[in-house]
Amino acid sequence: MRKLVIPKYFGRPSIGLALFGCTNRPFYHICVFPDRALGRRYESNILEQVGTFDPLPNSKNEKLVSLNFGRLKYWLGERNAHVSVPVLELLGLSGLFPIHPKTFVRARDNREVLKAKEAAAIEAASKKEDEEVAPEEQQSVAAKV
Amino acid sequence: MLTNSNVAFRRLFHSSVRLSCEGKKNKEVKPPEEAGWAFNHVEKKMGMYKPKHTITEQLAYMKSKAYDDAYKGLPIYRWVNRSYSRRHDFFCIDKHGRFNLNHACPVCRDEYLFFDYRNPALIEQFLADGTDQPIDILKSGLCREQYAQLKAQLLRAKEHGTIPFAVDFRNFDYRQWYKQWTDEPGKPVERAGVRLQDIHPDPLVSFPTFKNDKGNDWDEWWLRHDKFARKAK
Amino acid sequence: MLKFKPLLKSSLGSELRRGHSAWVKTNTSSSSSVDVEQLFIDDEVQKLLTNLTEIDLENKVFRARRTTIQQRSHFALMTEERLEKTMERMREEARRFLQFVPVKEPRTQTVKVLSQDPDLETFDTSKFVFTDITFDATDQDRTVVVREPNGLLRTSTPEEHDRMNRTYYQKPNRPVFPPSLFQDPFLQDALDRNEHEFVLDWACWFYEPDDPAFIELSHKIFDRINARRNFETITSTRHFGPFVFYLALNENIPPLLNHFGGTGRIKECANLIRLQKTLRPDWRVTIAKGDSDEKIVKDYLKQNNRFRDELTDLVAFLERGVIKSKLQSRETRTVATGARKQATVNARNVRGAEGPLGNLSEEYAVKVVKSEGSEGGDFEQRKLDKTPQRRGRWQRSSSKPRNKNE
Amino acid sequence: MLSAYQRLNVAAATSSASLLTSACTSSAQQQQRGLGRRMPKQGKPPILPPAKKVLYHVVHVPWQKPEDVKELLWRRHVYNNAVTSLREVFRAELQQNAAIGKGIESMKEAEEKELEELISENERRNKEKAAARAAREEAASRETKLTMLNEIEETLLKQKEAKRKSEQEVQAAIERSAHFVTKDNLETKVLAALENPVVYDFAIDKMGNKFPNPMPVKYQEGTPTRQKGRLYDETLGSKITATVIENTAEKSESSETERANV
Repeated sequence: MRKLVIPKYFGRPSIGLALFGCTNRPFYHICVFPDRALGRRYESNILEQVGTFDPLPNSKNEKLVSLNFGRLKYWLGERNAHVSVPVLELLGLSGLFPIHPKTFVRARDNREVLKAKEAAAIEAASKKEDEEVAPEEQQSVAAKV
Repeated sequence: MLTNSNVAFRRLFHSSVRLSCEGKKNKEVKPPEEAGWAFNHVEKKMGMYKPKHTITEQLAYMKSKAYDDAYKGLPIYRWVNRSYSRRHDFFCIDKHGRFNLNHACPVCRDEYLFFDYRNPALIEQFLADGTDQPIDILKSGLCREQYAQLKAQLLRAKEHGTIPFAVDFRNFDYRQWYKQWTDEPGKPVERAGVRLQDIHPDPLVSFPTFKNDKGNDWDEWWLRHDKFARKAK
Repeated sequence: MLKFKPLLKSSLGSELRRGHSAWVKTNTSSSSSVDVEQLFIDDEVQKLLTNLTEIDLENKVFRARRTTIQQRSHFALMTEERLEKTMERMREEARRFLQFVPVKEPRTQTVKVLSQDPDLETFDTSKFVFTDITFDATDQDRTVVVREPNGLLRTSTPEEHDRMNRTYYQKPNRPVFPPSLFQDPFLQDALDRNEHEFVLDWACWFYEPDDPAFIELSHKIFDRINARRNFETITSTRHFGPFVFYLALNENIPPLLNHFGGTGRIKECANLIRLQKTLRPDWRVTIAKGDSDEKIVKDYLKQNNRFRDELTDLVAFLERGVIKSKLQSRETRTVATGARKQATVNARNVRGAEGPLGNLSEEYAVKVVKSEGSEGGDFEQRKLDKTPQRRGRWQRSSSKPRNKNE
Repeated sequence: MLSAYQRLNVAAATSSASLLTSACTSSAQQQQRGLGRRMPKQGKPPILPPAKKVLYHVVHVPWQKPEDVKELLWRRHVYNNAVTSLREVFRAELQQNAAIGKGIESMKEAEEKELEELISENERRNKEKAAARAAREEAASRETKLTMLNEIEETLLKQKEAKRKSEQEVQAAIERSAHFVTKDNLETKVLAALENPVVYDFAIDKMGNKFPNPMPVKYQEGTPTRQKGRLYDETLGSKITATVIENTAEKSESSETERANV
């Protein structure tokens, strides 16, 4: 059963991404929730909004993130708020925090995928050359015969 | 309506027929200037396609005599037939380009007219004079689609500079830009913010602020007249 | 992948250019480092620039512009001296409207690299732009940081910085991406329509004064005004100060001198030469303290007769006191207004097109009837019997003619 | 999505509220409420328990590679230490700011101080304005008093003037009325009038010459006279010319006499 709770003073505040926007157009607010247990999807239990994150890149291939560093420091330092992983990654990328391990892992995985794709592409290219070479050989063989 | 005799000798044909003949590549289609502006016999256009024309044709058409005869220099929305019951959320043309109704809005019914930022004259007809805001949709008699086009093309025209408008006056505080500058900036100035009662405090002409004539329609008796007239009916 | 390589390299280039300000285009003889901002704030220069900007209330400062809300026009009957006092108040108000746009060096395009994380390579396909929205950060000192896909964390370029400001702190008429009016095909169209003031107003509202794009755009417009010689589009506006400053700094004031000379304003010519002298102290022309305007201009002409062919109107005015035709255009405007007052219809053109009937006079025979009384009828008669079968345009029965297309 | 949760929470709030208020609701309803499955409102879709697909869906997380685990272990430790130390740094920074006076509380105090200043400055300006207004009003009232006094004097003068004039008129009227006919001197007046009757029966022309038209006396005293002619035979015209000639003659003599004795 959900406990009767006054969001302002309950437990350890947590900073997370609250999904706004609509279908096919996600838009995240980085905001402070009273506690992880209460979940972050309930709009009216957001304590404060400390930033926004637009996951879709704009025409200049940029993902925009805005962070209210003053208030963020207050919640992190004073109120010792818990921070969710995506927000930690964002803070890592912004330089306030060190880079989050998960970002390293993702970067390495992306590199591997890219490498694999390139390798596949090279093979495909080489295979295509073989086919072109093969028919010529057959023609030359036919011509010889 | 082109009634005077010099129109007679021009080639009169149905505009949609012109559309079909465009399909046949062999017949060379003369530009409207020589061929003469299409003259639309069709009273009831329901179900017919609205022909497509280019912006250059529209510009030439708006300068042509046919346009002047049809609209006599008045803005287009003055010729809207107000006897039809006009809701503001009707669409003249459906998504396939066919007319939905017979009494189309002034822009849809005229085949050459469509809102475009390269033709500011047409957009300016629909602006409240002295401002860059479009007039009310009911007053303009436009359908919802054309009204949206009007607003969109107005914004594009502003962005491309074909319709100049009053940009707000930017008050610079020089101390913010130059370290050595010390003296205070003057009172911030606002575009169209100079009021006559500040410049010319004439005791005879009193502008009591609490009774300033903002928003009241003391000289628009017809608004009040309509209300009573309607009540009387 | 590293799109940014050139920019870092150019940062070195701009170092060299640092000494040489962006406002000084031609590396003239005195290409020494000129502190443009310092020069602009100098009292002497500010006074000269304000004197050079004439105040034209009706056509320029308070001309009819499109506002967002319709405003009622207020009328007041005044006595003559009251009118003079009001005009003085308007002039004082106009002086505040003619506040100059600050002349600033463009911000450096170099970016500071904050941190390099090679093993963050390709962590994401697109850049991340971080903006600080702490409430007490103003537009200028807000920190905007960009994380490249290759893991490089750097500060933002001026263009990005301003774009983020425009995104997160919106103002009316300030969209995120620069409007296409500031690019060329449309810019040239607007300038052909003599809307220089509108374009410059919007540019100084949209960009920051020290934004490289703004400075480059304003220089482009100034050059075109100077090339086309249509100075009246920019006189008595807030951009005339920077325009004259730009000309004087680059030492191509002859066209403007010619313009002032043509309209017979020697004081402005002298001020212009004094301005160039203050901006370029090592300029050959010597100006003594108590010189009269006339003398300064004559000295200038004597020493720089290589500009003689450009200064024809000035020379004409000095020698023969001839006011150039440019003034005529203003006079024609006044004449036009004056003409409207006289009667346009007289015996000669009463029958023709300029007469009362206008273009109707071709369709109908116009007979001038002296007395109001009996003959009035036959005039009507003649009009009717000439076109019995078709009723005249005015007698059309339905107030709304059948539309061409219905 | 959100609306579903809102409905759940609203349910929780209402249920808790109703729990508190209506203790004696029927046991069935309570039981139902206990299960958390409330009957949906009329015409609304029923509230269903989470679907089996969602309920029994098991997320199979792929095993991490062992070298990843090792590397992530030390990265995670380094990271967590860094984060805790950073929190410490932030806390210290906030305290320092608070100490220097840049913190939130100091900002609040600064705002209050500024507010007081503004209010006091406003009051000062109001006082000044009030003083100036009082001075202006006092001067204005003095001025109006003066003008009123002047006006009073003027009106008094005018009244005196009018009184004097009207007195004169009265005097004149009294003098004139000395020889009015009153009750007591009625008889004498009548007799006097009978003695010297004033005859108004005359015509007058522009020049002011009078042309009397006397009735024949004999006729008045009762003995009818012989009719010498018809009454209307007389026309003033003939008489007029005669008397006019006489008068002009007399006038010319008098003017000569005047001219003579001047």
